[in-house]
Amino acid sequence: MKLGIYPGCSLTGSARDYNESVFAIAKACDIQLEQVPDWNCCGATAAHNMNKELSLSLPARILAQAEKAGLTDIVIPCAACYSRLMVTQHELNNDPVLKNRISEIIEMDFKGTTNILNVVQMIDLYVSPVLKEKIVKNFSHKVACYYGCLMVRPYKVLQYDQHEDPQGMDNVIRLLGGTAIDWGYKVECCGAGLTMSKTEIVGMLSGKIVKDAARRGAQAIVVACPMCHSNLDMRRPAINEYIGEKMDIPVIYITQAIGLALGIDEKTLGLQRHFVPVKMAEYIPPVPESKKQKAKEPTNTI
Amino acid sequence: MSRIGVFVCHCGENISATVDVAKVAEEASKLPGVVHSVDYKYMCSDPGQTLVKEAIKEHNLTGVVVAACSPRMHEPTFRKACAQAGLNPYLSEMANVREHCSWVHEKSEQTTQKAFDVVRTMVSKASNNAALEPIKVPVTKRALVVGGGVAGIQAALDIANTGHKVILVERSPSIGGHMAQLSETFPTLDCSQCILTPRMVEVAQHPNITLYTHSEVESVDGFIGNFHVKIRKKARSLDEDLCTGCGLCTTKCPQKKIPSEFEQLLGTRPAIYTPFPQAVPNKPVIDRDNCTFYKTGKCKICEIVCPTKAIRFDQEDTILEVEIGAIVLATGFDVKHSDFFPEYGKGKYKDVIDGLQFERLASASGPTQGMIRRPSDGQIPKKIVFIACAGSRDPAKGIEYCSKICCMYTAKHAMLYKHKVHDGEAHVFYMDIRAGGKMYEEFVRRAIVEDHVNYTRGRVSTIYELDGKLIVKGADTLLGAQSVEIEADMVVLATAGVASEGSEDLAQKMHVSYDQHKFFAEAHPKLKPVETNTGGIFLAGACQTTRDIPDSVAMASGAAVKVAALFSSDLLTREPIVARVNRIPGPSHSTCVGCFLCQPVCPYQAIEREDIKDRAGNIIKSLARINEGLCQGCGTCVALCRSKSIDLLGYTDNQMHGEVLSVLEEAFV
Amino acid sequence: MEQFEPKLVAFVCNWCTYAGADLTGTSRIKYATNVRIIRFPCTGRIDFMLISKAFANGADGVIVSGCHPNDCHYTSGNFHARRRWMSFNAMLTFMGIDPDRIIFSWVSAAEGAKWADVVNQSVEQIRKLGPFTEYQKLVQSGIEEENFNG
Amino acid sequence: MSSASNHEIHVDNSLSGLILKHTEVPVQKCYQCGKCSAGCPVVSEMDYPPSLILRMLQTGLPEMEEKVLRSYSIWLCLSCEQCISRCPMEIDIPKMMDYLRQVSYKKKMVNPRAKNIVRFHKAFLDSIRTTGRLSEFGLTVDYKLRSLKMMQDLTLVPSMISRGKLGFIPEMIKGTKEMAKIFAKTTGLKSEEEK
Amino acid sequence: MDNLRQKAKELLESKTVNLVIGYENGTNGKARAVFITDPEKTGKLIYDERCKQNLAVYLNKHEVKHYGKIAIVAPLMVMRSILVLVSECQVKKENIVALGIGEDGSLLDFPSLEVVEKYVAKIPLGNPQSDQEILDKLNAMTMEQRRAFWQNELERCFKCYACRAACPMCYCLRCTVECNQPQWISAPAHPLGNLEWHMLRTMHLTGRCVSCGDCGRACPLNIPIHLLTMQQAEEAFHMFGVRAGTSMKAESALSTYKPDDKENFIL
Repeated sequence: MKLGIYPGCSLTGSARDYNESVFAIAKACDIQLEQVPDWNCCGATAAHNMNKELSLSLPARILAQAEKAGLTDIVIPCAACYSRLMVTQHELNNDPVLKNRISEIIEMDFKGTTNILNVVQMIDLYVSPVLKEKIVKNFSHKVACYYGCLMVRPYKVLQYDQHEDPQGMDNVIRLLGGTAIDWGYKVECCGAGLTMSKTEIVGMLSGKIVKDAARRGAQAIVVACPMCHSNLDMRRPAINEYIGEKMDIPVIYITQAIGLALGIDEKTLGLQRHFVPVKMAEYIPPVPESKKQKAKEPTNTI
Repeated sequence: MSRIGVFVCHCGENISATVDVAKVAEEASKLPGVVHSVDYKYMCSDPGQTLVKEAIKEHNLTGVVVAACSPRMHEPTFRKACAQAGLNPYLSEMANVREHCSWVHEKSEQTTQKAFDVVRTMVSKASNNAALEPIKVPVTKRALVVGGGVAGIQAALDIANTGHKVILVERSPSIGGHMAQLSETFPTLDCSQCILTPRMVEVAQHPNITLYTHSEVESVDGFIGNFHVKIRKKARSLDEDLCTGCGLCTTKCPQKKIPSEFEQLLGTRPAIYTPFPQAVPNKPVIDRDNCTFYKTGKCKICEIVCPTKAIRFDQEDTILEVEIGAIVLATGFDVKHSDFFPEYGKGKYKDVIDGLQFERLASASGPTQGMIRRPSDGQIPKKIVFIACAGSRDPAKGIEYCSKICCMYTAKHAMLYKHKVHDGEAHVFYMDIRAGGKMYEEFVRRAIVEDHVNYTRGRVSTIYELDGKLIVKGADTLLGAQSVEIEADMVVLATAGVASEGSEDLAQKMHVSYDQHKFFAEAHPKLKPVETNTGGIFLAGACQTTRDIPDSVAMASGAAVKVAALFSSDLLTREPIVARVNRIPGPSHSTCVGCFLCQPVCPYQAIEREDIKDRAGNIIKSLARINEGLCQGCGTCVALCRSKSIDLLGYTDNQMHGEVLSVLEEAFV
Repeated sequence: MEQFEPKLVAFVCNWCTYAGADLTGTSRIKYATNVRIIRFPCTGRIDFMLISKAFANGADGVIVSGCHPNDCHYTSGNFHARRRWMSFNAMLTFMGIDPDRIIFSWVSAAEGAKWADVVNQSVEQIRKLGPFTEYQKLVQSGIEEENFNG
Repeated sequence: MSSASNHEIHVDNSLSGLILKHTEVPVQKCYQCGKCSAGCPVVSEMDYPPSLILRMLQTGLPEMEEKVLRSYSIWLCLSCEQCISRCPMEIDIPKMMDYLRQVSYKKKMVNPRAKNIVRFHKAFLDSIRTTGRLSEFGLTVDYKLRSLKMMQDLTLVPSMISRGKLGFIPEMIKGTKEMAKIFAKTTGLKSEEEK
Repeated sequence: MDNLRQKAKELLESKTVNLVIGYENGTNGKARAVFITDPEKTGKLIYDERCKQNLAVYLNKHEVKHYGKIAIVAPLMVMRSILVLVSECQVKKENIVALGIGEDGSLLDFPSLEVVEKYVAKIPLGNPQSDQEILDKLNAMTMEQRRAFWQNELERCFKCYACRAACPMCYCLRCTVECNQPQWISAPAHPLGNLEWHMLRTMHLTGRCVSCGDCGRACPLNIPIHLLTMQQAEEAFHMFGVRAGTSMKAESALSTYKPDDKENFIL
């Protein structure tokens, strides 16, 4: 199984751990990941805040590079990059004039035929089917899956999962033998691109997320976006300042959770790179009352 | 060559005073095709008509032109006379020389000339006439009312009280509809069931009403006065004649935990059940999907306990075929449920309920005996948030319209809650308060001022659950869109009213048009609010758009009068003036090219698509076909058709073209 | 010199204008004799070609009249007709054929007096315009050619 | 009814007209339900909540439009798209905000409190303009220099380095010339060497 | 041009379509229509300012229809013609791939006709400028001058019906001129019959004409009859706010109405 991958800038820097875990589980599941040749930055928030054509040209070049390399399916672990590339492909496929204009800017032929996957879609398609046989150790933890904005919105373009109450990662966690809680901040924003310029706002937004997850007894927050990770993990001091107490709930990538269940060592998964140490006790969910009674009841009632 | 007779009337002196009738008759006799031409004092009198009849026989006429008054006056008279003499009535024409000539002009040469021109034109038309058979149909004086809510009940009773037979079909096991589910009604706060149940009983006991509950309309054929309707009477699994409605079976049924539809899933019922204690008819039905016997082949407890041995497990659906003269559609509406709203939990929070569920909680006969208790844990909520416009006025969710009834029932709900839970807090999020109606605005004010319901103008963005509370995030747009966050114990969504499930199917069965939201379309928004564009089918209540009880009842009575008017005569005669698409031999089959631009032009949905297939069943051509039962003969499609493939009987292209040519011919011949 | 008496044909719908003209009669309101009425079920039935046929056959003017908007017996025939007339009028104007030769009106079954006014005004208007010779000449030249050819 | 053509919608020279023309976002459709403001994560920091911005634009008054362009709100919008996912009228507020930022920047009306956000965006774009990829270290330093917020985040740097999360040497892609061209064509900005 | 040939080739090779309709170099330096089924022959395709014929006229032909899925080189007028033909059930939308040609001559990639609708909605529509200038001149004339102009022009018509054959929208099996019960149009070519024929054609194309001008180009006597339908296209837009060939819905100007259509001449 061969898939293209567009890592995006942060996976080579602050989200090196994410990158490592994506490649680690891919390897474990016999998925060959081939980087889009000579990829560039997608432009992120800065580009579409400042210049529309630029914000379409940068992703278009990446997709054109993928097309040129014959990569029909590419996985994009970074949710922000995923969103930018999906939006670009959608907009250009719906406006051939703009498509030509952008092709001319990037001086490359852009077809708009690439099948773009986010990391959970990749897991659903190629990892989950083989998980059962490969799990070494159940991921017996109670976690809050956090999707943020860019994996689920804009829904009209992405058409991925239920946008108000997504279940993609929750299902993966259940498959790993873990418990995924229902909570209030699944799709709220962490502060995203304001991480540098308005750190105090990020502290507030991410603080609300961390607080709600911790309050409901989650042992970790599971994410699939490097920006969410850095805001929830690296910005912990700002978060603690907002909440007024020290929060020690770790933030892990969904790929790291899978890696742990597959028995991949923590270092290969990049867990040591986190700012908040990843320590989770084992969690065995209580058997619900109704099931207990059922178990006692004789089966032949009639 | 046609043999036409011309009969010029003096109308006493009404025509002859200004028109030289003798000259007209004389000149007419010289027209090509005219074999007989006379004038007479009163053509419409008995001797006058006899003149026409005798001439038809004597001269073997193939057409008659009577030059007299307006055809709107005496066309039927002379058509009848022709028919009595054995001439097809549609071969007669009237030349209007009174209203359009003698009465509006002075006596002069020109007036006589004009009268003659008119005669000549009608002679031309008559020579192009074809024999047509009037569509004459007896009216079956039996009405079908579909839907047994308050509108259907009212319509059925009103029609029955005029002395005509009514069949009332209801798909659920009891009549009563949504009104039976309501606790109290605005703005009077009188008990809904107390005013409705007497009407329900009246329906059951009325000698002119046949009630089929647990039944659905299977198919409808025919047209006004003559519908042929098949009704599927779903198996109740018991002999209704033997069942006394004692209810013993329902108390002994081992299945007790089936969510009750009537209680909006807040209460439970057994597998053999009547939806509610006052149900009409008060005879249970077995829900086969949930009955132990049907699932496992064992149980039959109901059969064992039934004192009259009425249970019939092997009963099958029966199809009743009935002849019907007029139909009243009263299929009502549904409300969206909380699972329609992803931002409000998509149904995963038990304590986020819809308005109808709140009605059941507030109802004295409901699952909580009228105590407001929240579904999750049965606690009395101390703080309730009511959200108006949940789904309504929300194009993103496909519902642009205002559901009209929610403002009022939300005020009612908040008020009922405050009356029942004195220390409770009621918050209403609204966008506008639409309280047009007698005592309506006063009612809302009372909720705000006297009962201290907190109204906040703004829409709620999201709801999530935390520690048993529902966190409601809204904004107060009157305070500059400031955020408002309320920790509520329960949330009631005033969800949008939508067309009843299956409306589209039913509309298609009936050939009734419907709007984009599947509500049935009225024939005219102002002047024909209870008619549909299909003759003989009328509308009552919320199936046309969401409406409250007083409006529904008023509309039902209106529809009943329309039915009674239709039933006031024995015979319905329809002019055979209908459009037709031409047919020619293959491979073309018709000059119609199937562009279907005529379809949106037809006000009666009478233009259908006909697929011509080869022997292997492949479509080789699609062309337009006019449903003559629906066509009313306006001819708008005829003038639109570019290839002249449609023609209108009685006003054919040939006839109209001939008239234009003839009307401009040179003066007297 | 003798006054020019124009020939007018009126295409009217059965339900409004024809009935309105009946009312003119029962009210004994007098109007010019120059007009001949042709009855259609609805203005929607009126083919624009019938108007051109009327001119080709010697009409100096044509009146087209039906129910007021929203009053159509068939709900929408007059709305469709209106669009056709608007288009037809625009085309005639562009082709240099005086659209004033056609008078369009809404006359309801209750407007007997209005019908008389419409007719009188139309006759006056056409009388001023004179005989429709430019159109009738086309016919003549056509006939001549036809004769010549045949 | 509503055909796909936008010929019917009247576009005037007001800011809302320009928004419609350039982004197809119909400001006039807003009926002030406030659902966007109710769900906006940064509303508490904004000077005008999103629904109020829409109302101000609806008035078409020059003084209101200027207030919008000078507002802090337009720069705070995170493009998290929560508003559009819930808006009953499907008004794409983030897209509108993008446009308003561009106008505000061009007209030199950027809110003083938002200067750092603009600096960050510019530093970000400069980073990819020259190297093709984002150098987080370079970005941090560049941004610190531009914003003079030298002390902020300084504490983070050593720990990021120790965790291997900050590379000193910016990664260069092969197509740097292409990148320069893309920037030149879209923004008119010239790359360093071309200068 | 390379893009166009490449795309056409891909479509034929992948059997996405069975036929490509486009332009090729004809004799005397003119462009003409070409029908390609062999992917290797897509090199013949050209597109330049000589390519003026409205190729959509072939879409409704029996000989073309039996190919099933067809790709067609589609400058604006062809795109609009396709939309009209789809809205009038003459071609199936799933059978057409539009090889769009932008205003600058570049290939536009349309994944579906829905995107063509969006494209058409965005760009300014109207008559070609040169034709509109003539129309403006004619409209500035007096009624009498216009009558003389048209009488002069139409007198020359000898009813060869080349205009009808060139128009993609004139697809009726039996044209009204061929109707003799009643004889709506005087058959011989004389001033009245000619006027009636052109009035008929103009009215039947009102709200359906996409201003391609092919009828005028087809006329062997160079009678500018395309001005008649172009004028009506402009009028229909001003009066009813709709342009032909902008939607696949059956919404042509004369088969729909608005209760508040505004005219100024009905008494």
